[in-house]
Amino acid sequence: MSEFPEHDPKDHCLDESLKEPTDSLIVHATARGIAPFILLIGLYVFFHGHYSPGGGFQGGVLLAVGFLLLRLSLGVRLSQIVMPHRLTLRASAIGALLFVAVGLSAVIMGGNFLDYHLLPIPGLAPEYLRYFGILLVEVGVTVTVTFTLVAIYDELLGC
Amino acid sequence: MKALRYIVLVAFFGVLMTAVVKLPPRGDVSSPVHRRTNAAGTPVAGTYYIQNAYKDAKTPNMVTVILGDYRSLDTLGETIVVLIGGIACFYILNVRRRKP
Amino acid sequence: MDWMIEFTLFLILLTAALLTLGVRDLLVAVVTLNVFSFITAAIMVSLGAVDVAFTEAVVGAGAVGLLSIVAIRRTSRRSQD
Amino acid sequence: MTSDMVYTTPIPFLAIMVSLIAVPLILLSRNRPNLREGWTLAAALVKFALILYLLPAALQGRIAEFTIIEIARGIDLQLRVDPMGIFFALVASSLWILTSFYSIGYVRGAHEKKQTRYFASFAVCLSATIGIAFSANLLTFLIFYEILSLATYPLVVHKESDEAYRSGRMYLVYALTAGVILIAAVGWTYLLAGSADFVPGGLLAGIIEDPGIARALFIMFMVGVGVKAGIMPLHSWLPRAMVAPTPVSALLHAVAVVKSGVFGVIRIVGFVFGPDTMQAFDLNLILAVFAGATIILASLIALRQDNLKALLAYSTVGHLSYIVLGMALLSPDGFLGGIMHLANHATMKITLFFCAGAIYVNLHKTEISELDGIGRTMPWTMSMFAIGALGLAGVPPINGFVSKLFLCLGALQADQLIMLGILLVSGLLNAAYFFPIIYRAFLRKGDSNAARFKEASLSMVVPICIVGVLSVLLGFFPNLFFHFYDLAAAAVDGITGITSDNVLAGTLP
Amino acid sequence: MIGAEAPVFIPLAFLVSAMLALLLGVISRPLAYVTAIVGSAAALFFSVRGLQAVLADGPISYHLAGWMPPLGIELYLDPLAGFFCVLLSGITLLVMVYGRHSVQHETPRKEVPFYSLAMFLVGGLSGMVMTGDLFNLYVFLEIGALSGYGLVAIGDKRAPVSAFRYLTLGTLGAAFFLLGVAFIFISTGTLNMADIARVLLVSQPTTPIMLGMALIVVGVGLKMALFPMHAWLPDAYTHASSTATALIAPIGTKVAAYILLRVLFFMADPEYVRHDIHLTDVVGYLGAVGIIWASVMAITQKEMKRMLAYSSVAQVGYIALGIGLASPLGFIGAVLHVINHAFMKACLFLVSGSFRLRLGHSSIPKLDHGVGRVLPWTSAAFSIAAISMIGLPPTAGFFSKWYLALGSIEQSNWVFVAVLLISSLMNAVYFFRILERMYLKPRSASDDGKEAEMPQQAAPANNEAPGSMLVPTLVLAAGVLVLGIMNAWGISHIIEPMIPEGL
Amino acid sequence: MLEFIEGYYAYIFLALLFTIGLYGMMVKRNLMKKILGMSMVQISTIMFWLVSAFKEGAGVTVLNERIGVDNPDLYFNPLPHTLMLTAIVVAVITLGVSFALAIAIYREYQTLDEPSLLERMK
Repeated sequence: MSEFPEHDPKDHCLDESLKEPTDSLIVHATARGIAPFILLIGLYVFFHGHYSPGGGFQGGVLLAVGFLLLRLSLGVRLSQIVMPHRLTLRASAIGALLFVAVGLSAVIMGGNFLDYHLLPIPGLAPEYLRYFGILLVEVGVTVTVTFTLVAIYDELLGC
Repeated sequence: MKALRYIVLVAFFGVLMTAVVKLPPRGDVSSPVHRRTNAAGTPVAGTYYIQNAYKDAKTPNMVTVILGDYRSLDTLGETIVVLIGGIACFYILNVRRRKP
Repeated sequence: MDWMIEFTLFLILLTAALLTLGVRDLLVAVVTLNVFSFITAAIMVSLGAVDVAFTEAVVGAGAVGLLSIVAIRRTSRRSQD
Repeated sequence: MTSDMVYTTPIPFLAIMVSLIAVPLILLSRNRPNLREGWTLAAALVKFALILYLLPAALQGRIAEFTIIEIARGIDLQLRVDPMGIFFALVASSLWILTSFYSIGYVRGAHEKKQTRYFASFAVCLSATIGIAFSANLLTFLIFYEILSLATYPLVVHKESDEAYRSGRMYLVYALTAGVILIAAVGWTYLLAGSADFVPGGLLAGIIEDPGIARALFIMFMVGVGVKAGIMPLHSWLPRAMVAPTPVSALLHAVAVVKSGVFGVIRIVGFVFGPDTMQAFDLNLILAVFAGATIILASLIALRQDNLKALLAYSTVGHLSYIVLGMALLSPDGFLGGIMHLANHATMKITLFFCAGAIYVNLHKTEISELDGIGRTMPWTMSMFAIGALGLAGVPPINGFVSKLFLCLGALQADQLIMLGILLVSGLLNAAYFFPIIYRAFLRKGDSNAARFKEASLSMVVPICIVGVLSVLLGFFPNLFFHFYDLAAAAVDGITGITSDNVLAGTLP
Repeated sequence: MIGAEAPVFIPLAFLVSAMLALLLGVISRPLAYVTAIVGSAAALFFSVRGLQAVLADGPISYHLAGWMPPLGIELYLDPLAGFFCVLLSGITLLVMVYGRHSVQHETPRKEVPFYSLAMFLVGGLSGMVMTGDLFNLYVFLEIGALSGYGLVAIGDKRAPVSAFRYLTLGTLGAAFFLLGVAFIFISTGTLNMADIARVLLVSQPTTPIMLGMALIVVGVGLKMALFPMHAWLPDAYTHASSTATALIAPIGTKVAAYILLRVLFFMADPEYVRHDIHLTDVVGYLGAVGIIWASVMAITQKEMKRMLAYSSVAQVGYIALGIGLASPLGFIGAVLHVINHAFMKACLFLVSGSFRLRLGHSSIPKLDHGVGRVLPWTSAAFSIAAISMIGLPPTAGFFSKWYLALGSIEQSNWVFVAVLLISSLMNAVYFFRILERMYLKPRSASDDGKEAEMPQQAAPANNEAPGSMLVPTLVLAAGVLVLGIMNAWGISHIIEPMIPEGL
Repeated sequence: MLEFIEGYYAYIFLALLFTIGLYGMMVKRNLMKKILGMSMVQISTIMFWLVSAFKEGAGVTVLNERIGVDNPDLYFNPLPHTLMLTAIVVAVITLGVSFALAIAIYREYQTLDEPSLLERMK
């Protein structure tokens, strides 16, 4: 990673080297090998946020880093199959909308915005409604963070 | 001009120092932030969260409860900030490539 | 004497900060910033803010590292000061 | 003032709005000159009728009021038709009719461009002037005063020559500077008195105790209104503004703008400070010194002018200060004379400007030295010019004599012999700068080419004759048609608290 | 019902429409425009309902997630905030309607992210107006700021550079703000503004609190471009696209000014701010210096947008001056000027956008009287707004200056009076320069057309801006007049009840 | 003296770090350096909050069954932690946007150094 050639400034789009799968066997192997684990850790961090440090944002960043490692190793073109960059921003908007929707459903049930104990899930005590409310909200956060970070990476890379 | 900048920096540091040494020292348990009620008699949020987070949401990690429930509007804002960052990058950088 | 470890970490932190601003090679600067982030995370752990430390570690090493390297790759490595 | 003397009626508001409503109509009919000027005339006539309708009640001592809206906290945008206000409104609106007729002749004769803009601005100016006349408080006054400043600007730069731009800019600089100083003065007054209403006898009477504050405030006010009133160090925009078309000069210098300034002086001396406060802090001396100096200096400068309109401008500067001097005397007759001169000077000076315009349109002459023998070419015009000139010099029986007489009596009443001297000397100076013109026009022989009879168009000559004759008639019968004398006397009553009977017994000729 | 929920629905209407614009923009680009308009209209509706409710029943305190204020976040809607939201959403609606042609013309192919960012910007600002929690304020501040950086970055060639400067200074401002909040939080133990006010009343002011207030003032001052901290503003406004400028200029800095008012007079005790730490004096004199300096700069500018940008700095100075007076009249003047200036500047920037669309430039030396002919209505709107900027009655601008002048005279602060008067004249210099060109300067030697004699031959064709651009401009111009005439109503119903007790 | 150092060194170092970041923003002329300085300013502010949350002898903010919640002094104050999570996110995103701007500038002017940038902008 450390040796970047000074590239031609007129080349506005991405470097060809990142478009195709990487030549370096080490990068290829480590990145492709580690990426699934990072994704898994990301999911763990997200779901375990209620009991230990972690939560939506951290999980989201880890997931994004996992996808970005795939981008690095597979090259931009191939990794589109895993995560097409046309979708990223829209998916993150959907994540934020999910957050708002959770909040608004409480309003519809007659409470204040984001008041989880009024969520329309039957058969749960208010404390557990809050528990799941937080979880739902964190899903939204995770989706947004994951996809946005990938989107920012894509944009910075210029493809 | 350059000298002026350094003067500003040093002066700023000096001003910060005068106030910083009047703060409650690091780790002071009796700092206003850690009390149960503040000077005006209203409950201090941090202490309330410690004592009631589990009761209110059955979640042991207090930070998660605060993030997701007590101060969820901040988290919504945070999410939106993230989204805005993505859109802004898209807006700034996504131009049609000029043909050489 | 926990605080003495933290004190030392702070000293390293400041050194890293000055180094980051001082070097002329931006790639080195960015990598130093990652080091800076890690020390920050360590201090945060020492201050008991594990959640924040975790976030800072993930963000500083993962997100910011990747983004800044890409940014430098798209621009220039060299800096005049 | 008892409450049964006050009644509410929207007529003053309508009188203001008439010409404003005419503005869009004028703009819309820009391609049909006859219709456009029809609107102007209709608005002028309706406005005059509305004001005339208010006259009988005002003569009975009843005061019409109309509150439009609360324009700022504690201050209403309020109109009040007191004798002083209706006096000025009558002068302005009656002369607007004549100016409109004359303008039509003038702009068509001189092929002025942008006639639509010209008539529209004119209408706005008149609205603002009537607004100034009917203002019930300082803020209302200020608002209309600023509108007047703005609306006059397009008229000043009408010629669109470089000189016109320079004059326009100078006018704006003077007017806006004065405007902002006036804002500060009004604000200060409001804070001191807790109100901004014009009160006969003085809003600030008994409120100010510190002479420093009184003087500072008074000077701010005088700078504010003094620019339009042409008091001497602030007058220099006025001769420069002569590049405007002549009817504009007539309106500016005889009716709307300068008289608004003088009217402001009257309002401030009589209704804001009041004679007692003026006396107590020697404010009248400040005013008298400047006014006296202006009268003499302006006359002296006028003596050296060759351009007819410049001469008239300096003459205007001098005569405005007559009115200001009348205020500064603080004696009942002084007030009376000053207020009367407001109307009298208007008729005379508008005559002179109309004549100058007629000469320009007809013969394209602007310099006095070119006027040899013109009396034979344009007999009607020049006769009227002579009447106006003699009136300004104070020759009886023209109305200028009446007001000057009252001013002199006022000076005697106030024991200001220096002022009396100034008035007399300036009368002589007036004669000195007008006589050469009359001499050239009637007694010298011009070049044969111009000697043929060639009077200006009818729509110009008729208004000239009307104002000229009016000047003479008002000299004989100050109360003719509009009861100017009664109104002025009633206004003086309000200011000084002396009933008109006392004044009448002592001084009526 | 809707009135009581208004505090949260107003920002949500903007934010949700921003997200929806992003999603619906996929289907077709014009849909993003429609979404933005619907979102602003909804926000306007909620604002009006909220204002009605507030005027009828008193302030609404909306507890997010149902937690009581010191524990949870509070959105606080009082008459002033309600009116501000109406203003905000109204201007946004107008600018959005206006944006259709201008955005297509100036930032082609980027409509979707543009409308999305614009909605986010206003959502953040409306949240700032209502929030009662200092940290939440920071979050909304960053929402507004980040979308602002994005919006400013696209325009002409230099736009990214100016946006970069805006970003660094804006982020620095936010950091100062956050540090100041930290000082106050550590000293008082609470983040709720009303709660802080209560604590500050009973406790002795300490150095950290003083520094905290000062840092907040510096941070907010950077956002509102208070005099020595305005470096980002002229470039940012000049190089951004017209619609973006028209959206940011009227409300961006104004909301920051509003926050300054809130923090200085509602969160802290005015007496304390004025006498113990002289913060208001500093703000006031900075404002006074800024007015004069920025007016001088504005006079020297040749590009209309840049001139308007400098004039914005000067107008922010007026607001700061009103804050510096720290008296009821100063408060009225400052708030009124915030409102008035929003209308005037929006109108002026919209006009400059129309010029760019129809004339292809907005450079002052190139204007001639053809402009008054080609764009008669736009020029008329410009004239009204310009006259208001100068401060001539009966336009809105006069009345804010009137109250500011009253306040200055009341305190015998003749420096401020002189600054107000002189700056009015300077405003006149730079606006009359344009007016004169627009209406009077002949197009060329041949075209001195005698209008009445030969109508429409020499005169250039009337090529007025499209209706979607013209109508908002005219509405704003009319608003300037209405605000001027109706100001007493607004003051007695909205501003006066809000004057904090200590003033 | 040692007590004073123990109580205040964190604040003092952070004030110093803030100033260093400010130095980077004000004095350094490379845009990327300015961004790095900006990042330091943000981090120092965030740490400032965290120091205020520290309590001597307390534990992490996850409920510990053995400790219970009767004595709040046994947990760090979770409020600043939460707030700073948000602040960190904001800082990262700001960083991302500033990188994007830097790239846009570089694309237009082929430099990130302020002196040559100003020269090329003329």
